[in-house]
Amino acid sequence: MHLTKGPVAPIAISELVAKGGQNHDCGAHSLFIGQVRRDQTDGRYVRAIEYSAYEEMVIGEADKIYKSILSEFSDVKAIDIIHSKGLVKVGEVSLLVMVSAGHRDNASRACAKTVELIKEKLPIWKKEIFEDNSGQWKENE
Amino acid sequence: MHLTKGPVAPIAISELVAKGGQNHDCGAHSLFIGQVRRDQTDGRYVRAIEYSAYEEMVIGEADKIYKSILSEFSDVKAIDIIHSKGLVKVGEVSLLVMVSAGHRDNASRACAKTVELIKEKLPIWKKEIFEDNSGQWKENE
Amino acid sequence: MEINVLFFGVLAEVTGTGRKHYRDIKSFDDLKHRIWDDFPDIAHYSFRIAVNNKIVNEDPLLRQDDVVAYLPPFAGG
Amino acid sequence: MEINVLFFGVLAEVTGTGRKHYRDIKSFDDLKHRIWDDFPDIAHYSFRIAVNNKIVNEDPLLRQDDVVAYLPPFAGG
Repeated sequence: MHLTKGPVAPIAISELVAKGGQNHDCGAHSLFIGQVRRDQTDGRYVRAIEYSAYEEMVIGEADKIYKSILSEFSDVKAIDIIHSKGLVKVGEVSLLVMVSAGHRDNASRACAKTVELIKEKLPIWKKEIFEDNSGQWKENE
Repeated sequence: MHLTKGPVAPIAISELVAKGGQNHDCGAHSLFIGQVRRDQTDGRYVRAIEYSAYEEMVIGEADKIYKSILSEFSDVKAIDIIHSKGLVKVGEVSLLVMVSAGHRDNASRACAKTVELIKEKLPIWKKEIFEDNSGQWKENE
Repeated sequence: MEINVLFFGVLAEVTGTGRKHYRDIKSFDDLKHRIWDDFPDIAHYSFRIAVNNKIVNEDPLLRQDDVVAYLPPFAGG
Repeated sequence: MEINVLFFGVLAEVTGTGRKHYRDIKSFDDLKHRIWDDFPDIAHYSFRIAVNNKIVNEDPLLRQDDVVAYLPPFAGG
């Protein structure tokens, strides 16, 4: 688990995949990439999201997520999570999850589950910043 | 749909994600990356897979997959498929699927479905090449 | 009529050629028998047939210059 | 005892400070009332409490130098 300042760079994704290629037992990587959407609220358009995190607790909770996924999916070989802190603009990436497994079905299901757990368990908060610089705190559904 | 000679380069993944960032209605990209596993058969280890394809038909069938996914998941904004032809070595990527959607659930489910349809519908064949240069044709289960 | 036949995957190997051009074909049944005569080993393999890039489930009506493809079980991904 | 209190998300904004150090705390209940006195607006928000990075569901027994965190609903991803 890594909290990165600002957006996750697209190149980080290639680097993770290249790293994953070194594990020759892996046949599948499933990636989830969350990016900031230009949502609209009352006629105001989002221009960025400001993320904040309880960093120490994020690391501990991410460890629990790793353990839970690895024990549920024995075919999973590796899990990587990169989440932004600070400002991430529309179209930029705020979350990268990569799950590597022997086979595709396990990779896909474990990745989707990891994303759910991230939303549920990680103490991270976001505030939408609109084009007029007003802001609004958001909760996950 | 693109058939690329040899492995899919990790950098192609970053490029796709960077391109996806230009669509500001997208909040989620789900990627599936298939790589060649060092499987073992009767004590022989795979060193590469040789892919061949009926290219003209692949393009037509991929179009049908796109249409089917876009009509099933209205939230999906874009689908990209890159598949290798020719030799792909252990640890290298032979398949890249990226599905971009407004929301994560649609992205993940549509991506998994696209991968299933690729395996079922695209006229592509693979032959495992072992370290002793013997070979074995494989079928998808 | 003239028909182009394509062989893929293991069948390209078994037939020793990826493609073969047939002349004076009267029907799909006629074509099948000509292919069996040329490549008796293909009887040991399972495959589907596509005509002009479309899988056919019954014996098709062939037309001049149709492309008939012998497709072993797919194995993409 | 001395307790460090952290406020996150909207509560960091509402309290105007991300953290506050309290002295002479007798119990969690005592701490809660001190915090309410200092930041009455937090009553309008929902939150959970973590002590030393662990969510607590009941009022915890606090110890010297514990870190108490006020956590609004999570919104990662």
